[in-house]
Amino acid sequence: GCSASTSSEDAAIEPITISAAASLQSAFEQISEEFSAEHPEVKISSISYDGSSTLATQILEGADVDVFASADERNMSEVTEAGFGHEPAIFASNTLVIAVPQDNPADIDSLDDLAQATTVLCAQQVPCGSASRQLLEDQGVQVTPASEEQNVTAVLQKVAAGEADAGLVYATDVLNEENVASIVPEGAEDVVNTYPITTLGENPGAQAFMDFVISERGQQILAEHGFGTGAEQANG
Amino acid sequence: MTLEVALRVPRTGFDVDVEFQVPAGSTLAMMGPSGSGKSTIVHAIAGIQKIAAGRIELSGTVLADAKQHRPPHLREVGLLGQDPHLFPHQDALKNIAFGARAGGLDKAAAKAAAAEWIARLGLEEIATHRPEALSGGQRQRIALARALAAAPKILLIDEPFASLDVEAAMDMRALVREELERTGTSAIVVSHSAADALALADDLLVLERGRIIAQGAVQQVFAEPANRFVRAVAATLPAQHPMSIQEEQP
Amino acid sequence: MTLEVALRVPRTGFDVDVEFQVPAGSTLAMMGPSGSGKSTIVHAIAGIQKIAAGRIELSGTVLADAKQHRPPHLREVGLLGQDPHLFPHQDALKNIAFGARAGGLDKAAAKAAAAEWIARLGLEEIATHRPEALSGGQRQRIALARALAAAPKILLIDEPFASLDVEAAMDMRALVREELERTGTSAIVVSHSAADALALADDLLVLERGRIIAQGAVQQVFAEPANRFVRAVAATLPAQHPMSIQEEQP
Amino acid sequence: MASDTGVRVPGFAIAPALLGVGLLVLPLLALITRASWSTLVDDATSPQALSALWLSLRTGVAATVLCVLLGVPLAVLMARSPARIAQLLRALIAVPLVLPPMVGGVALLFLFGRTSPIGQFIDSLWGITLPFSTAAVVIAQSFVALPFLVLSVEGSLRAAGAGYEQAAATLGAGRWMVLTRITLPLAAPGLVAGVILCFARAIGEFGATALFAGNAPGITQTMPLAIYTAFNGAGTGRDSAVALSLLLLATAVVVLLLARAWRPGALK
Amino acid sequence: MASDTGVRVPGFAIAPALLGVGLLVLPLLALITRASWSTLVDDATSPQALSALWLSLRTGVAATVLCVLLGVPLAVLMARSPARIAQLLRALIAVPLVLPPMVGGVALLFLFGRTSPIGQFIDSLWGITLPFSTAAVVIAQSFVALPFLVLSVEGSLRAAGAGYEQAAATLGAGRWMVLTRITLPLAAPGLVAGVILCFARAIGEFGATALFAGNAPGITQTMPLAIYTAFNGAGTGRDSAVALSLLLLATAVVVLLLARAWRPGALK
Ligand SMILES: Nc1ncnc2c1ncn2[C@@H]1O[C@H](COP(=O)(O)OP(=O)(O)OP(=O)(O)O)[C@@H](O)[C@H]1O
Ligand SMILES: Nc1ncnc2c1ncn2[C@@H]1O[C@H](COP(=O)(O)OP(=O)(O)OP(=O)(O)O)[C@@H](O)[C@H]1O
Ligand code: MOO
Ligand SMILES: [Mg+2]
Ligand SMILES: [Mg+2]
Repeated sequence: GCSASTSSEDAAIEPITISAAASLQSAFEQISEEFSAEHPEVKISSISYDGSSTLATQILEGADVDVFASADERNMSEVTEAGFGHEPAIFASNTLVIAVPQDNPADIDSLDDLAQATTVLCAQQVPCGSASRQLLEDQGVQVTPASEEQNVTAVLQKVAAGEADAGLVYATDVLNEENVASIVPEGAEDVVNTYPITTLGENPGAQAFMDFVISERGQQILAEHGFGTGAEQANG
Repeated sequence: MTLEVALRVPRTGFDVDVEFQVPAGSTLAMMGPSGSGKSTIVHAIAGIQKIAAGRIELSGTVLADAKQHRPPHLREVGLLGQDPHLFPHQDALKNIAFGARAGGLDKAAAKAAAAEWIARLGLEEIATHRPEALSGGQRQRIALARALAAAPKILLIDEPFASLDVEAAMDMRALVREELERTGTSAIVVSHSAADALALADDLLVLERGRIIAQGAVQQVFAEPANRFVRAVAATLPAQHPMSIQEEQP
Repeated sequence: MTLEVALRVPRTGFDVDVEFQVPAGSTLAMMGPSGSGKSTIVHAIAGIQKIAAGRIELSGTVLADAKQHRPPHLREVGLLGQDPHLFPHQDALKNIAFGARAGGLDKAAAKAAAAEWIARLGLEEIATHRPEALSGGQRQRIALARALAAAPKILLIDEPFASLDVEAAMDMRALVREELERTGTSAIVVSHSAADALALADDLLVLERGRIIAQGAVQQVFAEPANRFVRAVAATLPAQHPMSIQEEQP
Repeated sequence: MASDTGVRVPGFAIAPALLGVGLLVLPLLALITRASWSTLVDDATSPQALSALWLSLRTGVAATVLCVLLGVPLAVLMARSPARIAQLLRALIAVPLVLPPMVGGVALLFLFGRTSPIGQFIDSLWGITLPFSTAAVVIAQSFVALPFLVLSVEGSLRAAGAGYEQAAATLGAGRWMVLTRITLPLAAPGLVAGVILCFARAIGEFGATALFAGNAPGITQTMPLAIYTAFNGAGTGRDSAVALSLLLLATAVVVLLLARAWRPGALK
Repeated sequence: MASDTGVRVPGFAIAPALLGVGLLVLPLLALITRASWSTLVDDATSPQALSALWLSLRTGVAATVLCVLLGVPLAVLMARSPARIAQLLRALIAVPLVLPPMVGGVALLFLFGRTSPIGQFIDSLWGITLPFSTAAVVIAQSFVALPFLVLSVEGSLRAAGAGYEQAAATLGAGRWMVLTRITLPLAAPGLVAGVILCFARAIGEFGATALFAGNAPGITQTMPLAIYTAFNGAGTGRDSAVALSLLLLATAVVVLLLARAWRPGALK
């Protein structure tokens, strides 16, 4: 039951464009595929994946976007506060893991080990960075990162290349990474990053897409890609 | 097309400061020690040297004075500079064709004219050489043809035969003379050679440190040398004088 | 320092193919119509033109043959080319100083030598002019001083007086002669002027389309002209002959 | 002077020159050795890769043409300006180079976005918005590539000097004839260098395009954006990013070698 | 020829030239008008901003020096090579330009990373690892900036031609003297252009640095990295990104104008 809002199925619906945070890429590829199968009347003209901050700036400067899925609430609220978009809904969540090179040369198995090793973190300003600080603080671990990377991808790359002994990234990021092993640290479940989604404008196709993402099937796909489901967060 | 020149151009140590005329259809030879200001004067007339004072007029049109400076390509004055500046990216033929086109011919006519000039110079062999693969004298002759092909109203040639051997210089003098007469073009010939002056010019003007120190009909200036320099030049005239007449039937 | 030359260089239409010697301390004049191969020969000796066959030897050291090509700066041969190629980013003084340094002087000595040369040329006024602000004749004299300042074992000068007036040419001939004698340097002088040959050279070599058509003591070659060209050149000699003796007391 | 015995390169120049080549080429070799050969061909010939490549080529050429049209006149102007003005212009033109491209993209958005006067003007005139269109890609690429063209053409024009232009003018040649037949052919080496730099920079452009034009496949997703997108995807995405990079490299080499054909046959 | 009446620029060149300047300058003006003036000074003078600026200047200068040391010999080599080889070298050298810098950074990691043979060799020799060090920043900047230097110097060397070098050699000047006293001064305009391009590209470099050197404040966080970091943070981060960008721009303009002082007083 996910087509509740697609009321005007006969009328030709404008194709929709979607801006989604880069970390959603693999999940959204599958979601859009199934969505298109289910809603042949809604054509997805493009999905742009980029940093949430970039996408927000583009929307503020006039990008013609129908659906915005952000990786954090700050960028989302910036868009909604500027008068674009409707009430957002939380649709997914993500928690942190310790990423280490496959052979784990520094023998990392808990957050405490990060203090001694060459560790890279996301910069404080980006979502994964602030989450990482939060987690380390919660667990009382002091880490001086060798580098404060711009985004999760950069952290992961440093670990995969063996330059760093460990890094904190999102659980979803390590899923298909063959050169990297992951360790779920203690307290990770308490530091949750939530993903809000909203529609902009009045394109009915956009609402249909958003509905599909929040639907059971949508949540199932997100879970397959390592995300925590968003519904409980939204409710909780 | 009478050219009236009065100009002042400051140079290191002295000013070039002269006043003279070139009557329509006549040729003026200009001599003087190295550094006396000859090139400066022809550059100013051609428009690639500004003048600080004076006025250059061609048949009533002001080409330059202290305030105005008509750009070179609007002056109907052609210059073959002391450095011929053959275009390094064009072969001999194309260099001449450039002159012809700049003088107003269309592409095909310019090409034909260039081929004709090459034939008149007898330089068919090196027609497709770029300047870097030409001998010094060949370069000078191509540049002369390029200047003539542009068909200016006034032709200024600065040491046009300096790199030529005696025979080639004679041929070129004859060629220039023929062209000037055929087209009724006025000219100024800068040269260190008394033979050039005798062969080509009606009048002679002698400079020293920017000033005119002798002026008049060529024969007369040589006959009554105004100073040591003119005497030295006159002394170089070949024994079997006057050359000017011999040269017309080479 | 005897220079032995045998070389072949293919050119459009003909080969330059000559064999001659310049005995130690002597000067050879080279004449010939424009395009006959004079510059080609001096370029080959200086090392900026490869030879297809033959051998160039300086006192037993092979400078070039069909296989080897000793680079110019290791030849002890100095060249003043037909295009003097004064360095455009250096003023007159610095150009000469460059020659002196390249010839082996240290910085201070080169500077002093350059100043001395400027004084000998009487060109103090324009010592700090860059080439673009020099007259044609001034350029040629600076380039000559630069070549002399480099103190080569063999000096090659290609039309070194072509842009000079009669008096300046006389002065420069005297200067070159004095320097060659003082230093015992051998030289080759390429020139279209019979006066140059008489004033400077022991022997004269006349070229036509790459071949030597006359060779011998200067006076003798002129006295028995081998062809029309040599006769024409000889005819340009001034009336009050022989100039060569007059010129030594300018 | 005879030219078949060019002064040879000093021997001591060879070691640093080789080091320089090494610095540029070895990382690429490292990239190639790390490529995942099994999936390389598939990745490089996927419809999305080919559409991105085709878009890159089209926009790269368009941007280069635009840069030549705007940049060559600018370079001529600078080369013939008094030293002081040229100096200022040079600094002004180099400035966009300094800007991280992403900031350049933001600046372009500010300038042409729907909230800006220019954006609104264009909208009212033709009813289009520039950002997020293929035109925006071309503008972003031109913005980052233009300085390279201008500065290297200007350098070359200065080296060629004004003597030949004056000679042409005294023959009666007008300004257009002088420009096209003398000035530009003489500056050909710098023009070639400038066009190469410009084209290469344009098709490598990422940051400004990402912000100003977005990342829509087929419309604004050029190769660098496709590479970035692949790279951000976890796991095998990185392999396909390398594959796409190699495809872009190979294409660039081919284009640059083909460019030989039009190389103006000017000065050696 | 007299030089005080240079052939003037054709009038029709002025419109496109101005358009070109506009394309480069207007976005910057748009950026300035959007700056948040209230926080600008604070943002631009924060200790972190100043430390990033200082690092950028130091690494930018170091990279430029390295590029000159490696690139000038390479340009000389290319300019004096036969056309065919030069052509190939030119394409080879332009290739890194095409690569999105991010991929360049990955390639550098592959080449110099501590798991690579070279990385291990360096480690065993001096016990250092390049990534996360300031040296890595300089290498990344050199990698992206070197092609600009090489290609524009080469263009200018070709335009200057070999006649003056031959004249110097026939006076007895050795190769070093010819290179330093004749060749390079004659190529000065291209050298100036090349150094400007190189320095500007180096201090604007982001992608390769981010991947190869990381983002450690004071060690590898150059201005562009600081700008990105600020930009990636939402909200006021964007304002401070703009503030930092303006700081970088202003600094670049000052450096480029100061560069006048050392400009070799060569050909006009
Ligand atoms: N651009 C310039 N700026 C300043 N002085 C110059 C410039 N060009 C030439 N001069 C000087 O002006 C004087 C006159 O030079 P000009 O070239 O007119 O002499 P010239 O009579 O043609 O000599 P030559 O017979 O040697 O060619 C010379 O002393 C020269 O050094
Ligand atoms: N690089 C070259 N390649 C091919 N041919 C050339 C080259 N340079 C000169 N030539 C040709 O070789 C011939 C001899 O030229 P060279 O310069 O030796 O003549 P020259 O005797 O010095 O003449 P001039 O008195 O005019 O200077 C000329 O026909 C010229 O066109
Ligand atoms: O999807 Mo992001 O760029 O890690 O916020
Ligand atoms: Mg003169
Ligand atoms: Mg010659």
